[in-house]
Amino acid sequence: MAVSLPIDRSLRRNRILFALVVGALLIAGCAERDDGFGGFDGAGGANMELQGKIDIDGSSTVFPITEAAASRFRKLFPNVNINVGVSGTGGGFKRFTRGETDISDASRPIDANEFSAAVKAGVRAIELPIAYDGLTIAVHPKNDWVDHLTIDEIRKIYASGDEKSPAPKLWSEVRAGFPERSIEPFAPGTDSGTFDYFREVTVGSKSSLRSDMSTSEDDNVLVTGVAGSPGSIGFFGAAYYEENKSKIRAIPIVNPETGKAVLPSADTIQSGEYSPMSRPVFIYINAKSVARPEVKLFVNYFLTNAAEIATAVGYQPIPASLYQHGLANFVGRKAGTHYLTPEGEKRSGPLVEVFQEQNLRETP
Amino acid sequence: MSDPTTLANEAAAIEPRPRDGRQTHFTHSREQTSEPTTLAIRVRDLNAWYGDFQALHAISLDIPANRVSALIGPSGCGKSTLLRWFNRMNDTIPSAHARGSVNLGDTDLLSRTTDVVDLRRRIGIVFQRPNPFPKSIFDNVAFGPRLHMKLSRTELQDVVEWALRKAAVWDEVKDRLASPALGLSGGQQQRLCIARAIAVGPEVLLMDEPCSALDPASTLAVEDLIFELRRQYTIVIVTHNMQQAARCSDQTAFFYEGRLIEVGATTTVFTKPKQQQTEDYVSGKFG
Amino acid sequence: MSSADSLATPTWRGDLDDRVSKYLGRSQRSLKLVRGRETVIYVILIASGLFSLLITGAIIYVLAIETVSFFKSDEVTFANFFGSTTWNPLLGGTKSFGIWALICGTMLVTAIAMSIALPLGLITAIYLSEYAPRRVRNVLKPVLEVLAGVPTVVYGFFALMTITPILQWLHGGFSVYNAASAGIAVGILCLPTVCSLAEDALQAVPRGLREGAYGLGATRFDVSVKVVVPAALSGIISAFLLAIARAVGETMIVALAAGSLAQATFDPRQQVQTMTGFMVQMASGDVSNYGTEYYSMYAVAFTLFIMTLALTMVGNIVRRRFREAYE
Amino acid sequence: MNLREQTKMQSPAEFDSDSKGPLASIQLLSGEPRRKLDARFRGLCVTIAAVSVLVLIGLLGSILLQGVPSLSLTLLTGGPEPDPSEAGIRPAIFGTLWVCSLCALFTLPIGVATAILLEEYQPRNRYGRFIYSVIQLNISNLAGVPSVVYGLLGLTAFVSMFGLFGSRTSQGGGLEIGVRYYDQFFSEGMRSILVPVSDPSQPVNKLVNGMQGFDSRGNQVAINVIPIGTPLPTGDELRYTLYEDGEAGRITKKAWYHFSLPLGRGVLTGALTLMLVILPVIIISSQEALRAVPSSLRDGALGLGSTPWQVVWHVTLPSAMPGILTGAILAMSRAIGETAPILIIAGIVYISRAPQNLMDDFTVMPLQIFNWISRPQEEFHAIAAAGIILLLAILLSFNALAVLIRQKLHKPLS
Repeated sequence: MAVSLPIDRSLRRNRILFALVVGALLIAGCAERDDGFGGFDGAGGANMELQGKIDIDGSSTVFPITEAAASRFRKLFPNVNINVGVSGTGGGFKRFTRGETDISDASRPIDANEFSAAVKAGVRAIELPIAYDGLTIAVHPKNDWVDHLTIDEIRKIYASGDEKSPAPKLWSEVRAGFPERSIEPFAPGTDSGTFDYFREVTVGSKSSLRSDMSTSEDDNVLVTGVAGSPGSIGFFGAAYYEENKSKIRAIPIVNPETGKAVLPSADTIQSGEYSPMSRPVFIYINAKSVARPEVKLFVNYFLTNAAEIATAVGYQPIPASLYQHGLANFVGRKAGTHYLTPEGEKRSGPLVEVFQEQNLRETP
Repeated sequence: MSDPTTLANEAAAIEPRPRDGRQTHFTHSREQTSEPTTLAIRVRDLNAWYGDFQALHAISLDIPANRVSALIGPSGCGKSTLLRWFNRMNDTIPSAHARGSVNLGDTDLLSRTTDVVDLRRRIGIVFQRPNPFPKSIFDNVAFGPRLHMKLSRTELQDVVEWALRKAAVWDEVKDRLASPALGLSGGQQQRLCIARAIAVGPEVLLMDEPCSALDPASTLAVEDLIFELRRQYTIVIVTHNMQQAARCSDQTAFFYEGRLIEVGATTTVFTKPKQQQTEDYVSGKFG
Repeated sequence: MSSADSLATPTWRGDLDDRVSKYLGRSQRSLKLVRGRETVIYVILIASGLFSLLITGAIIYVLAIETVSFFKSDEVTFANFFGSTTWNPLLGGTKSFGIWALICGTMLVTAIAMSIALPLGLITAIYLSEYAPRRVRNVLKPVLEVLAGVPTVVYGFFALMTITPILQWLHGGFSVYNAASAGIAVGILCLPTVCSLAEDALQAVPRGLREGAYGLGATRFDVSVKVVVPAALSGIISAFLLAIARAVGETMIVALAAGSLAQATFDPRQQVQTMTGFMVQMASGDVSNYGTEYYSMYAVAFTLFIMTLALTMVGNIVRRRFREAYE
Repeated sequence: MNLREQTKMQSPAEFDSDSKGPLASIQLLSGEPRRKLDARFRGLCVTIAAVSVLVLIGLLGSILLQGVPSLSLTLLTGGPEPDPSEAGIRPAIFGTLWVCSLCALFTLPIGVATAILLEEYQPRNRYGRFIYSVIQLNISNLAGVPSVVYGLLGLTAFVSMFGLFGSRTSQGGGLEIGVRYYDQFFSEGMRSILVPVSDPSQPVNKLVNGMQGFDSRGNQVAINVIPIGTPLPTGDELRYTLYEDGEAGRITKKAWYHFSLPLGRGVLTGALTLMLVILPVIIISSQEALRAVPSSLRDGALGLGSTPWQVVWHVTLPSAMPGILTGAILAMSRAIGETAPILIIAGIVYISRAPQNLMDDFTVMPLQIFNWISRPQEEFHAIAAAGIILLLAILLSFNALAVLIRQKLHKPLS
């Protein structure tokens, strides 16, 4: 199904509208200097007209992007009130599928249960990828023995062992040559998409991760934890690594296909070299809320600036064509997910391949 | 009446006053009213307890109207208990209970259905220690009238002034009615409390050792006041001080260990007691 | 008094008497009205008195209902809950709900806190009550009051930002989240509680006892330690119990500084998770509202509630007995 | 007595051989060791007292050291922005203000009433006495319940109201008071045009040419609808011009007293939850204040024929007021610093605006500080420390106020 004309037009018009907004703000004064009408406030160049409230909740991984977007958007439209909660991807979907929030931050795609809950409650969700997040495996800077890790070694460290091969307590059990220091693993809470994604790429969704590790929904806590002791290792979103480069050290991960050890960076994440440890993050929007001008403008703003915002807070932008595609879906109110087959099976793969028109399983 | 405290005065307060003077005074007063003594409070077979402890045993006593009745006896003899049953102040003590009858006119004072609030308006009480409220002098006296009556501001002022004059404290406080009552001296405070009690127009005035916390000069002033007030009120006074009982009461009842030992005209009880215990007590052999 | 001037004349008496007797003879205010109002007020007062019972009832109801749903789950057994030391509701193939891991963490932090708060608090109380000159009291009392009034989140910050680095500097083995740091902060938090309750108890000892001992030539130390403290012992014990209850229920400090790994360890350098810490983790994670792990929060809360209730109840009963003995 | 036993044990032989009597030969123990012990103990006491002063100095000092550089006007005026240099605590200050004043409004009457019941109204019989002692014990036990448990109670009882009223969405629904609905159109001239909605259940208004609405000033305006593809007008007309596919969204304007069920995570829930936390504190301190009023005052008023309530209202309560107020202020300062229950009911959120009504989302100062502390960036820790300074300043001024009231209003009562 090709992109239909009305959407195209509408899309263009939306962008025109946006250019107008931004233009007005940039050259505040020239464009519609107020005539005492109470429209634009001269001081901040902000539009005081638009009102309303947007409720957002969800993943702590996506939170920095959403927070930055909300913060910037509010500078343009101060009378739009945006509340962003941090309840984890699962917690966010819980509220979203009950219709309590307008937008849900997610560091993984919606799963079958959540999707059917949304369908049941009559919530139509528009799925929009907004950035790449490279999962960073990080250790304490004083840890000088780990130069790279393979997926197998990571699995060894994090998998819940059985009686035959219990989960290692010491680094020396991971690879010969590592010192006899105890391992202190840190991981995001089970509610987070980061956790699910990591589990999937390391031990697979059927197995489980070891239980004797410190978990927190708040990635900041993990960073603080890893930065606190030389024997620790943790994984979390690349953004948190970017912000704390001085305190922790990222470890190159061996790409199973090329055999090369790759550090997470803008290039390696976007090119797919840093595989399999990079993944897209999403926002889901309640289609019912889109009719509200404040939500429409916010999402519009978010998508048109996502690349820049994501970069600013330490994430990698997705290809421009995918932003376009997302915007088209948004403007066309195309609700549904690309990550579930019509049979309800999970679909996975690189973002460019999954996020295709033909893959959309629409909400009835 | 608030003469400067002189040695002479103090001496007078300590020494029993000449019996004759009192006597003539009494006689004079009786002649003035010149009506037969009527009964104010009638106590019959009253037993009272605090928890399991029996404080009063089968008390029967008549309190005459417009007279001063003194209740005397050693500590713990039950005289204060009896007084506090007259206006049901004992209701505030959870363990206190009583059996028997106490009547004020037609009203049964011990009945459950008796309105204690109304009762306490009719039977005022003055306590051992002066207990003015932490308010102004005016507000202290106006407290009762404000609760019970609808009075205009000027009417209220009249009542306050009247009560303060009655309590013989007006001249000392008239210039500072708005100042805190706690600034007054002990004797003034006690007279203020009496004024406060009078201001609601009670029929009976109970006084529980009203002078025991006062210096001799103030005691004298309060005693004079009691004597003055008996024209309008039935007064029941509990006292430790036998001279005080002798000086200002018409009738005296002697209590010992919760029992009423003897009751009679004050002169009789003090000069020709019928019971040995009474004689021992009034002559200072014990107590 | 506006009428004061006109009353200067000698004729006032008759006038005023007449007027006032007229006022006093007037009908009184309606007693019925007063009675009615009195009843209404009494009912309101009783209602607010019963409100506190309602709160307790509501706490028990809420916790019990959810705890029952927790134990109904297939993943949970009583034996596992009360018999295991593996607390692992979120991760792993088999979830394990062994409350002892959390209780152990709680006890470790509490023990560290109490080893600071109890002796220091008691000695400070003895000092304040028996030794301190007025000038010192005037400094020490407000200091303790301020310490007691500092929000717990501030203590958490202090533990994480100041105590932990100092501990790590002293000894390399401390991990960034550790029981000792949280315990020390909780101890500082509880010190004023112990101190003021214990001082109350010491003050309640009659002067006569002290004077008697001094009269026998005892030193201040003899009087305080051999006479006053034994006499106030039950009051002091109740102060200790109440402080322990407070430490057990302390939340923000442990959430910030103790870590999030539930393990049964008695090594204060390790990180531990307390019962309250787990509840904060669950609440800020907003785990889906229907899973067993969500109900486990209520089961933990119920355990915590029972523990603190037992401690405070015993503490309060002892305290009341003690006060009655001297009042 | 102890002394003598010791002596006895030391010299039993001497004791027996003496003929003059048992005491004559006893050598008294030197008082020196006891005096030394006393001196040492005093030294220990002074040291420990000094330590507690040092701890306070250390606590305040370390926070000042970390926080003072970040104290700025931005902290007071800004919201919780992602950029540390713009971050501020204003929404949290207002959140605290709302929650705590509401909390005081609920707690004071109930707390003082309970204290009055327990102190001023004697139980009439054994049954009543039993109930009283249960209430009394219950209150002192409630004071020991961890605040995090009250948070859970608040979560179930207030936020979701046991699920009795469904769930609350941002667009309302169910029982609501103090809310007006509008359909908001956003014109091509970037103006908001509000069309009032009388029945919130009806669908959002469709765009019709000439439809009447209100601009942001409250002036009635007619909406100018133009077909798609038509060039936009210029000048004033642009303000009310929309293309024919323009949409409206339902928004609400809420009065400050806006109320809806279930209560959700709003200000009212926060206040009610904190009420649970500090109610026992206020009851206990009010009881102590009432107990300190000499009973002679009550007797005096009773003796004049006051009803129990008149005694309370005219005599006891005014006399106990300074004590009650002091206790209330200290309880409020506890409420201001309370974090755990608020964390349980509201969670951590980015909230950029002060609460506007009883149901509005909120955050409070200690929660915002907690949020900052749990971030890894040093800058946020510094801001957290600055926030703590602000919070402590507020609390200390509360304490000072309490001390002031205690001193100024505390007159001798008898």
